[in-house]
Amino acid sequence: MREITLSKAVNEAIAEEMRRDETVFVIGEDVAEAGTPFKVLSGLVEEFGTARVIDTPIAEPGFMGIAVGAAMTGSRPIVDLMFGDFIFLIMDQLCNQAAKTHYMSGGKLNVPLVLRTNLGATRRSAAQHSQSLQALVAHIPGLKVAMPSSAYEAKGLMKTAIRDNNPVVIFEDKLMYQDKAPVPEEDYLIPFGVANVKREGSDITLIGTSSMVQVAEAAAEILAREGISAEVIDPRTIVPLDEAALVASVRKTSRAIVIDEGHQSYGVTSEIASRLNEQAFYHLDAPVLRMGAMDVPVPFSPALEDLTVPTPEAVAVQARRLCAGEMIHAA
Amino acid sequence: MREITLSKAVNEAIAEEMRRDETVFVIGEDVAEAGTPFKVLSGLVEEFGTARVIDTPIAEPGFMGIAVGAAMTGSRPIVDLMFGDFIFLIMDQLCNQAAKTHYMSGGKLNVPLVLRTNLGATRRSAAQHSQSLQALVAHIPGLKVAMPSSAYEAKGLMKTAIRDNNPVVIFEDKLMYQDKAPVPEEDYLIPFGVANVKREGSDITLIGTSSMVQVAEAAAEILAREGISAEVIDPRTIVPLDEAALVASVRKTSRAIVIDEGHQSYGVTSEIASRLNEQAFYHLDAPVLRMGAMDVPVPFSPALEDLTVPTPEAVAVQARRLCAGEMIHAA
Amino acid sequence: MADKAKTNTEDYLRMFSQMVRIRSFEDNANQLYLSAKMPGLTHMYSGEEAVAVGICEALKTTDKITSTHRGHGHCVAKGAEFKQMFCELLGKEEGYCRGKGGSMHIADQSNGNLGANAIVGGSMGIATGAALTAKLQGRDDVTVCFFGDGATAQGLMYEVMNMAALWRLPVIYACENNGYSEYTKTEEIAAGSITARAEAFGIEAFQVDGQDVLAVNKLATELVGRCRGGEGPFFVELMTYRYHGHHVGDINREYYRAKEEETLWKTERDPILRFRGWLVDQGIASEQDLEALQAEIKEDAENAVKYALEAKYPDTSEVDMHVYAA
Amino acid sequence: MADKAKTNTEDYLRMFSQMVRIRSFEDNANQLYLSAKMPGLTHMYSGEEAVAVGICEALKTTDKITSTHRGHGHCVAKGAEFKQMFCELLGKEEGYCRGKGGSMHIADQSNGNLGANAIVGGSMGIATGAALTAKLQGRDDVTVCFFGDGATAQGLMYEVMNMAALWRLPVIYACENNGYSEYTKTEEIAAGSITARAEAFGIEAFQVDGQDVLAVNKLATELVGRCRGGEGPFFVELMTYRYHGHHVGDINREYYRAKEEETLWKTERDPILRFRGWLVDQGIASEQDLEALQAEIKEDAENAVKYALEAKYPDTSEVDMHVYAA
Ligand SMILES: Cc1ncc(C[n+]2csc(CCOP(=O)(O)OP(=O)(O)O)c2C)c(N)n1
Ligand SMILES: Cc1ncc(C[n+]2csc(CCOP(=O)(O)OP(=O)(O)O)c2C)c(N)n1
Ligand SMILES: [Mg+2]
Ligand SMILES: [Mg+2]
Repeated sequence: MREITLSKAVNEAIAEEMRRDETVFVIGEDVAEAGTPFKVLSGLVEEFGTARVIDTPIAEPGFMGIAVGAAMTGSRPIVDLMFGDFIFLIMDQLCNQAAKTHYMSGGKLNVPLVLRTNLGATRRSAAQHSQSLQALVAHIPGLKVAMPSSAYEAKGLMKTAIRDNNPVVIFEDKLMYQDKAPVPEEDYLIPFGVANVKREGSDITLIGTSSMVQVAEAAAEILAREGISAEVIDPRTIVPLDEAALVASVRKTSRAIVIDEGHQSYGVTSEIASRLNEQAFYHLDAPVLRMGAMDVPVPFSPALEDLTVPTPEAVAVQARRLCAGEMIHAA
Repeated sequence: MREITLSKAVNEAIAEEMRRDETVFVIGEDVAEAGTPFKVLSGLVEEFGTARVIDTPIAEPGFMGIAVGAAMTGSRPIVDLMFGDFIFLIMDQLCNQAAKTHYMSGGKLNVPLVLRTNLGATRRSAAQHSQSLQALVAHIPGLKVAMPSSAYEAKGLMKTAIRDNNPVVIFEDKLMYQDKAPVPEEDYLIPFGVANVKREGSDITLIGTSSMVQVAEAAAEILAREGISAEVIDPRTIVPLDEAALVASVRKTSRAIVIDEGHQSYGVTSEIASRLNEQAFYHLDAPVLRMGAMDVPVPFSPALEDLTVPTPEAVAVQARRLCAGEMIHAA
Repeated sequence: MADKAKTNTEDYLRMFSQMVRIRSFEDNANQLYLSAKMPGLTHMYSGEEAVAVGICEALKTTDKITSTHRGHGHCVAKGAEFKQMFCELLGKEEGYCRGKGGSMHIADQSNGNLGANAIVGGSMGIATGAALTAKLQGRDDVTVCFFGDGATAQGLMYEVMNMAALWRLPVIYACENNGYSEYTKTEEIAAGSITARAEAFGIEAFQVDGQDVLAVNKLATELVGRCRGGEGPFFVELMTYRYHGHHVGDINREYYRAKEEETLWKTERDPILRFRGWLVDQGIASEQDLEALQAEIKEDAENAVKYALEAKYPDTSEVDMHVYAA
Repeated sequence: MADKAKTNTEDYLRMFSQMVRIRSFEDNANQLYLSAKMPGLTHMYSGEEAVAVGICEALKTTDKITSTHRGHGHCVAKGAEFKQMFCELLGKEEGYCRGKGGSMHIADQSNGNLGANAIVGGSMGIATGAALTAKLQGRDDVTVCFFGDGATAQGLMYEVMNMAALWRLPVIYACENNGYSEYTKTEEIAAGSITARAEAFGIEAFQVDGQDVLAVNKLATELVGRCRGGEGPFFVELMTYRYHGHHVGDINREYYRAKEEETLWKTERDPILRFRGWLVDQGIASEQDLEALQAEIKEDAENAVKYALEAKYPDTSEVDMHVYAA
């Protein structure tokens, strides 16, 4: 199969859906001629024109609100939010308006929109351009949350998101835009709420989201060399969450580590670990461990920034402890 | 000891600190003559004048930003946010600015401000005026989060918050404003990060925050009649979290339920349950259970709204199952 | 009164009866609150009827509006029925939103009402987005965004006005300036000039007497027409007054506004009384006709209230339905 | 050039040398990027020096400024040292923020710089709040809020201007209109008139040639004085130009702006060349003096770079330090 970059995969997904459905449009800052600062949308304006690839002023709450209204009236906007950190600016429109409209209207109004944004530190972009804020969005009922871990997922999840009748937030890892993966030429969708077993194993389950799937896979490689067999699972969407698949794996392996690039406390790893602890309790040989980003604003200095994010080595260290039967936090 | 309402307790705390420190001021909508819609601040403007009890236009991001700048330059603002649901509007100023400034400046700039707001459903106020959004704020490093469960805590935590050199968010339960509790006349502070054992017990630990402390206590009463001894703990602040006290209790009782009025998924209960599972794993007889609000926007209809929030009866049901040794979610 | 825009008897009488319907609706809603039969609080539109009616009578069913916490007037004026509205206010299954929205979220998509909003200023983006859809899809729909003077303090308004102006969207920003936001006078929260703010973005702005339904309707008809012709957006400041407190529970309000002021507006500037006088003066209808019409509407409202009080609540199984659309 | 505000040789030469210091700083920062010695990206202030210097020379050390992603110029102009600045850009412990902030968050509280901000428009509230502290505490500090033309699209600006106007706060909103926000021309993102937007809130607004340091300084001196006298707030739109791309990595930019345009600004309107010419014409300094001054500054900058390159990174133990203040 041909290999394309994650950036190209997103671009293709959007272009295909725009061809298929003329109510789909893109809105955001520098999305047209510039094709976004990450160049993910290059070429779209040439094909679809400025009426459907709409450059906005730097007014995130404003264009998010406009997208909500457009979605309520028969459009399918794809909102481009340049950095995931700017989610803080649009929370009201996203969480009080988009997320609740269908419910508040008793099912009469729909808000079919996609918010595409990104996550990920270690780009030396400091505290306001490096956050991974998926936990905040996942907490709000009415929103779906997708976290593609490769070009393949990026395309399939984006197409599903565009066709979904709800607000969907997609977090792309900005460090992965140039990473290539095999992506079919033909049309395909990845259903929401279906986890993907990236690697089978029997001793421990490593659950990673987005950028952390690679980390989990690299950790599994390290562990394999030591005779530890790690199963790696990518939930692909955290809302809905494929609880059944995750629980089944952990019931099999009896041990798990959940890895996500958001801050650890009150984060994504807490929810997944809680569900595993609840539902696989009697099968667990050790507590489910969580590895999120450190609970610090992301520091600029490379000497500090790299310490804040889980690495394959750090995951392997914890996995080894669990597999060795070491008592974690025993009193 | 005299008993006063939670509303009065907050009012006293602010008045006392404003007398003690003239850099403290209050800013928000209808805080002056109107004393807020909940009348919590009545009387302050008469004592301190409109220069220190400042009515603003309906511009939450704006006055939150102004408070951040004032705090950076020698003031100690208390920001009044009329409903907790409006936190979505000020997330950028709170989370990108206030929370990160001290860290980003390498410790040189401080942002000593208090954001007081509220939480709680069942007031028939519907989806945009009933949310309990503490999980969102707790996820962001740099913020402290206090959740008073009675007039006593409301006063002591507020005074500590005002003297703290960091941004502190206080969630008051809007249904509790008229509830009375004994509150000392003399000056007292409640330190952050120190949980309060509201009731000792040996069979199960019920951890409740804010409004859910009452629910946990009522559940404990029900259970006591059945011979089940429940320990009830109020963490009082969720950041910092008194992990040691919670873990110690659960190691003693071997069972726990965590109760919070925010949505359950990706919520406060997930974090607390995860920490307990990690740190008391070898002492647990059953998985730590979580009881948050349902993962639905808060419905208006009384027939639906009341279903969304944990009740003493519902907590008792789960506690009974745990104590009876029933297998929870066993495959 | 201003020159007429609506030009035949039927139109005049519909405008009159729509205003009376709003007043009757609110009187009953207030009564429901006072007799503790309504869950929660609600914000009365009484006094401002000429605004909603004058504007909505210039719109087609397919045109859209967005509304506010003080939204019953907009909802009625855009064509909603009493029964479904009272059911919604009482949290009943037959309500426009199956009881899930309540007063502050009442929406009626069948008549183009995209919903009330409990976030002040929260619908400004939505209205602008509805106008964007119309423009992109080549429909001639116009969207009217209703909001209060207090909402002009929200930054969102300036963000979306900028885009509406740049993209020439068919949206009319209708600022209902009733002199107060909650317990605060407008002049204490709004610096400079509200219309000048819109003009600074290159948007034509107007101020109009919001108690004169004909003046409002005439201006609205003109602007809606210009919007359909691609000349939008526009901004209108409608000078009006709310008769009740900020919400039904705001009873003692002398500390922020004088009784005399309320009396003045109610007696000298009431939009229904003024229009009624004009209709009689012009020989369009007789006092008796109008009395009868008013009595009929009153009865309709009372019947709807009775119906709603007896209607059933949504089944508990509804609680987690409609979180996600299929 | 405009009439002078600063009136003696020492002042003129300081303004000149501050502009040259900014240019030198940026040339070195750009070099650090091109030679892959700097972590991340950075936004060059070159071309806009007269804005920061003209304004900051009207301020005292105790006055405050807030700055932007394009903030090195403001930082230098408000009194910062090269060494700590380069250390910050390289993430070193001796940086103004111990390496934790970097270019986009550089702050220098010792000189009243409350910090750059990576959220466009993100510091508008902060600046206004600093002015509120001054007013409440009876200090005569003035705060200047620097921001770009692109930031005028953020609603926050209108929210805080409203409050600043209502409360007469000593704050000056300084809009650096360099014709672009990222890859988009200002006219494509700003409807109407930027100064009229401030005026609509009752704020006196001015437009000034941002390439003329004397004009900027004269206006700033007047407005700062009036602010101290209780007449604030004010709004100033400074017409200027950025020489480099949006950030150091934005090299091929013909698709959004023409080479000729860049050349025109660099050759005909360069603030340093213009001021230099004026200084010589007026006999305030000779060509040689100015050459020598420039050479000296260049050397300073290069030495600071060398120092910063060799300086140490913060210890790993710093990573969770300063999350909370004691
Ligand atoms: C964002 C937000 N802030 C505050 C409130 C509380 N609130 C509800 S209505 C209101 C006053 C609104 O005034 P205005 O816009 O003039 O409308 P009016 O009530 O006069 O019709 C306020 C402050 C809210 N609902 N939303
Ligand atoms: C809220 C927000 N939106 C978008 C960005 C991305 N961004 C960084 S600088 C910039 C352009 C800013 O333009 P302007 O305000 O004119 O400043 P200039 O770069 O021209 O100095 C943009 C869009 C951001 N940092 N913050
Ligand atoms: Mg009003
Ligand atoms: Mg610019």
